[in-house]
Amino acid sequence: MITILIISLLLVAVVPATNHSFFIISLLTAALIWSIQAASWDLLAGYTGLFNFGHMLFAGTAAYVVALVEVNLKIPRPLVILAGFLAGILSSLLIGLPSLRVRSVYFVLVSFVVPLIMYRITMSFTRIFGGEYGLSIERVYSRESIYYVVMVLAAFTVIILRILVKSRLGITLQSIREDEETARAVGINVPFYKLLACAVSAGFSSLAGICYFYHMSHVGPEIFSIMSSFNVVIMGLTGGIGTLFGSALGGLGLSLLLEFMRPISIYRNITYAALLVAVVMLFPGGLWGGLVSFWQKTRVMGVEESDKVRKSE
Amino acid sequence: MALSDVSFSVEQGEVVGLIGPNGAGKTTFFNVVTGFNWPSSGKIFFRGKDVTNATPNRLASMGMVRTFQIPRPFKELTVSDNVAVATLFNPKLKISTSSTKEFLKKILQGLDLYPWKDQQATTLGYGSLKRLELGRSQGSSPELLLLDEPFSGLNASEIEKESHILRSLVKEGITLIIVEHKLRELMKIVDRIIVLNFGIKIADGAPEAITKDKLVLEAYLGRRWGVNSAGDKKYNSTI
Amino acid sequence: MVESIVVYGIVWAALYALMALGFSLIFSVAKILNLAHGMLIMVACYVVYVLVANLNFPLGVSILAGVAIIALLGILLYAGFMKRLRGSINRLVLLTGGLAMIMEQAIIISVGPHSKFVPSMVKGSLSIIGVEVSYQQVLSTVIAFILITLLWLFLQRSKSGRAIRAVAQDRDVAATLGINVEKIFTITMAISATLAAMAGVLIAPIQAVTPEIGWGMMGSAFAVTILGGIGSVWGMAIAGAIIAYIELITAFFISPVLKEAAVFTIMALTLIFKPSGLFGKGEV
Amino acid sequence: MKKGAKILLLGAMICLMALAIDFFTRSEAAPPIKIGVISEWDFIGGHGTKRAAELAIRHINAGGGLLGREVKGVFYDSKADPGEAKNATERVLYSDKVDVVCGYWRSDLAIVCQPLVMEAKKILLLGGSAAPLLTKGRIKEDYNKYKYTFTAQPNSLLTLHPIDQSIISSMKLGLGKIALMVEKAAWCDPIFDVFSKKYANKIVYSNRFSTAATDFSVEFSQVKALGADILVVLSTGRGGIASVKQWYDMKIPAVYVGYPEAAQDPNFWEQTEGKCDGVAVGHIGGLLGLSITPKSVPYYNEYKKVYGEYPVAYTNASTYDIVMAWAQGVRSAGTIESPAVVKAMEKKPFNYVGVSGVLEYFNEIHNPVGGGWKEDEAWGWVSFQWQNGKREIYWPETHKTKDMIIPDRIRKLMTK
Repeated sequence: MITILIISLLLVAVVPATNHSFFIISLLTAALIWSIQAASWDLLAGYTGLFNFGHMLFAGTAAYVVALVEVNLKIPRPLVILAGFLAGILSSLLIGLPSLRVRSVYFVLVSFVVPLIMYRITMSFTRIFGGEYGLSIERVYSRESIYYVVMVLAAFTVIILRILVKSRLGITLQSIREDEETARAVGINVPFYKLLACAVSAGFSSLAGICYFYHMSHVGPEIFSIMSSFNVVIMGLTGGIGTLFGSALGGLGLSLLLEFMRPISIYRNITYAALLVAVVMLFPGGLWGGLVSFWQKTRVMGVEESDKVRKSE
Repeated sequence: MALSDVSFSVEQGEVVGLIGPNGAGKTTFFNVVTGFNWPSSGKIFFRGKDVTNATPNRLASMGMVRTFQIPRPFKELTVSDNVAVATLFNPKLKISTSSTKEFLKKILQGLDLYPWKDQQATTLGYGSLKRLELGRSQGSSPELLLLDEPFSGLNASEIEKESHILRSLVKEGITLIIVEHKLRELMKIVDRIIVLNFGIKIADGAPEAITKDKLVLEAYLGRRWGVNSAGDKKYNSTI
Repeated sequence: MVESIVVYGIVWAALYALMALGFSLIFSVAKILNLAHGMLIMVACYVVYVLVANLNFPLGVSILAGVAIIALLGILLYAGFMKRLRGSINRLVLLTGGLAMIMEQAIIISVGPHSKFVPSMVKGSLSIIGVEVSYQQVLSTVIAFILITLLWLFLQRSKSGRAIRAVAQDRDVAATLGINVEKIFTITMAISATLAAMAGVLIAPIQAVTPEIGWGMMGSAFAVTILGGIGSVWGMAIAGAIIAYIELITAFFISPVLKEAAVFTIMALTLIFKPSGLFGKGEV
Repeated sequence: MKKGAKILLLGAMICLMALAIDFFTRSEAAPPIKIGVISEWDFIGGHGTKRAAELAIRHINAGGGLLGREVKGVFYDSKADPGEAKNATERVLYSDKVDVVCGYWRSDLAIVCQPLVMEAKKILLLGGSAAPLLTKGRIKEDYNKYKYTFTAQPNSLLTLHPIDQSIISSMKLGLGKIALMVEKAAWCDPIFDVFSKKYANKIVYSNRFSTAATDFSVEFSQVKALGADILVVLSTGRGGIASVKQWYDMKIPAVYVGYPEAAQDPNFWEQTEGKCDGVAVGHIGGLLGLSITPKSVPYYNEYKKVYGEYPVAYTNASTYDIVMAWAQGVRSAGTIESPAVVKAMEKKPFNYVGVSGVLEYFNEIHNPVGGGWKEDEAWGWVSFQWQNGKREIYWPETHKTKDMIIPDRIRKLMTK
């Protein structure tokens, strides 16, 4: 909690420190948006056990709805944002309902496919969605204001999710992740809670998506592409799955790293891919997860000792 | 394994043992009653309500709870959380944390798991896991508790602990239906035994009566008894 | 009109099935969702291209060489990377995805993004029930079907084929029967890669090859596998046919634009209502 | 709080990283004039933009640089992703402090990044993106904001013209039943509408196909069944080569014209193994190895010498020309101050001799005009037809090398 505040303060400090360099500001804005995506993804993957490979579906839907309204109708912006937000939550059904029927690798497949359908639709119906041009508007908010909003949203997201997973909801979701049968045996309404988790995750994700739209003043089919959803997973997993902080930091760190690697030009993408492979191979729980599991291991060892003692009695 | 003809009723506060050779349909019976499988025909009544097609979570909230033969704890969760999950969905508890905490504490102490309440379930020994399984079922303060082989895989001392706990449950007025192979231990707690074979109820009565019942003896005990006593000898020798 | 739908349906059915077979094989046996499969197809095309165009090998030799190289690459990827992560599905997906990106970038850096081609093995065309088809398409189709049959025979009759099926059914039981599971996985990967390479050299003459084509090919393999369900060779072939005909019929009756959307929708529906696929034996 | 401390550490690291990026990449606008070149390296178009910009910069420096200063290129990959492009653009603008931004082949990226460059009041040299919105739309609406945008590539509405020429010429050959197959892409929509209206009574078949399509068997057999003899295809996607091969294999008795972008490739003849004989497509004339201007052939050959292959995508010419044109503008303005350069480039006559043609002036929406092309025509663009292995220009008259013909193969099919 405190630490988030401190991080936020540091992030605030960045702005004057770089005397309002637009480059740094929008870079961090994008990075923070990604970190929100990663964190909200973690609620599904890390806590509910739904390893969602189509996470940007939520953000994309929200962004497109907001864009469509902005372009076509003249209604007060809060309503626009609300519309996008609700649309995003609604879209969570596209992932949630399948998750009730299919598990493990089959769920992975579904979550892959759904955004691709949206991609095709946005590409094909050019009159409505602008096809490959996407939908764009003139900038409505200054870079700084968006940056601060996103920063608050990011802190808010991590804190709220943190509270949620510590609450009864958190335990419930984790017990579903661990063993659905037993979860039902102790009286958990599994379908309801799965859908709820999807909706919550989608909620934060779509808020981030809406911010992304105003940050870019544009949304295009790319948001539904395999790569963008894949990126969220990469960030979440690199940071550390099942540890909201970790995934969020993963999102932040990787986006910055990617920008940092720009000078190596043509070798940038391949290096990024190689890094991904390395992390997946070497750190099952991600970098942050690595730290956490290290602490737990130390704790568990002590525990096993006492366990032995107890048995011998 | 199909159930063809099994019909009996259990009174409040009764302790019923359900026995039968492997594949007699005991587990199937459990699954059907607790709503994990739904019966093709026949009806299930609980407290006068027809619950034939109710989902497990609804039954649990009504007070009909089961355990699994092999303990299935939520591995990543702590011991107390494992029970807490159940209490969360226990309609009889209002979500005033203090009372819930008390309730939790009572259960864990009853199982003497309290000292390890903050450990991950995975770090417990098998005996403790069995008790945790019981504890989780108590978490939803059940009225009817269906226990799937509570004694299996336990050594004599652990069995003692377990049956002691069961007795205390009985004192609380909870109705028990127990599937068990270890007849010796079973006899000590049940006041009635039902024998299944090939999905058919072949006997139903007081323990002593059952042990004398011809049908049962040839269908089941005849073979089983020896093995079991041999097993006991083995246990004795180990202690 | 209808004739052409029928004829071209067969052609694409064969090619789709071939694209999917390797993918589904490794998926069903080792539970590896190999996102790099399409890239293997793509790399095969580029290897053949380089051998033919830059080193002026004869076509036949280059194709054999290409297939061999890809098979080796497959084994390498398995032994080097996938082996270590087997069992954790999600991380495998990420891993293979990363490997796919690496392959794509490697080709872009070394050869460039321009579209390359594999010369067709036979020239000219013939008319089947009034539909003009090039010999290349006929040849590709025939070879594809031969390969499918061979694979089926291999899995049904041969010793290692039976072993592969056993492992696919239940790894542990297979192991207790004295089957060297590791060896089987490696063999399977080699076969899978070989099929990918063959798909590449058979499709390349019909289409152009660009580095990003791998993703598209993977998509097709994806669709067919999901529809057909894992663990059935002929299921694959039939699913390939279904996909092909869905595309053609959508193109004819509704609109060519919605081809992909139609296929994706079918995929999603299959996954939701019959996750194990139409002919799948694996349960969810 | 141990954990907290660690998190704190990480947070601090991230901020440091951000600062470090800023620090490492920040540099005062020093003697060399900097051009930020942002394009999609993994795609033929963006790849061409990058190479052409490299060559242009090389030539400028070979000619003693600009205003006695060396010109330096800063090359970034946009990964064909708007977000990436935005980051790259703001990086060149605010930390590399470039004097001019160049690039963007994909229109969505240009649409996102144009306003950023305009806000910074820097010149934007569009490498290949031809979305009308960028010029016809934005410059017209808000001239003062967007006047810094220049391009040597006519907007996609104007590229309709060379395509239309291919239809007109085939009609001159006595053909008259049009089958119109247009890729489902935003840039095609207006063209599709125009053609559907203009040739309403001539079109016997028309549809839109997806950019990912690789099989056209159904469409073509419909074309054949309906007896169309002019097959007009607009395709920038993977479909190009596949469609031409299928058109040949299925013995479609119609001339293949329009805009199958793949057919611009100098290796297209080999790629299709001669099946593309008779295919007509629009392209920038300067990249055909024909002498459109004195610069065309030397550029064509030098490109081969430097990169080992002949230029493929039109961006190879449009990017080179716009950068060189900008250089000429800077020279005549005597400064790199954007407003002055804009004035200099808007001066009529501007008379820049480029690879694609002579650019007499930029019109009010900064589309290039001149060298025999009228205002409503696609400057620098020609229509050529593949005739036994060679690319023969049949339009415009001024650069004509051969007439458009119906290849004997197709003639036979038609008479059959």
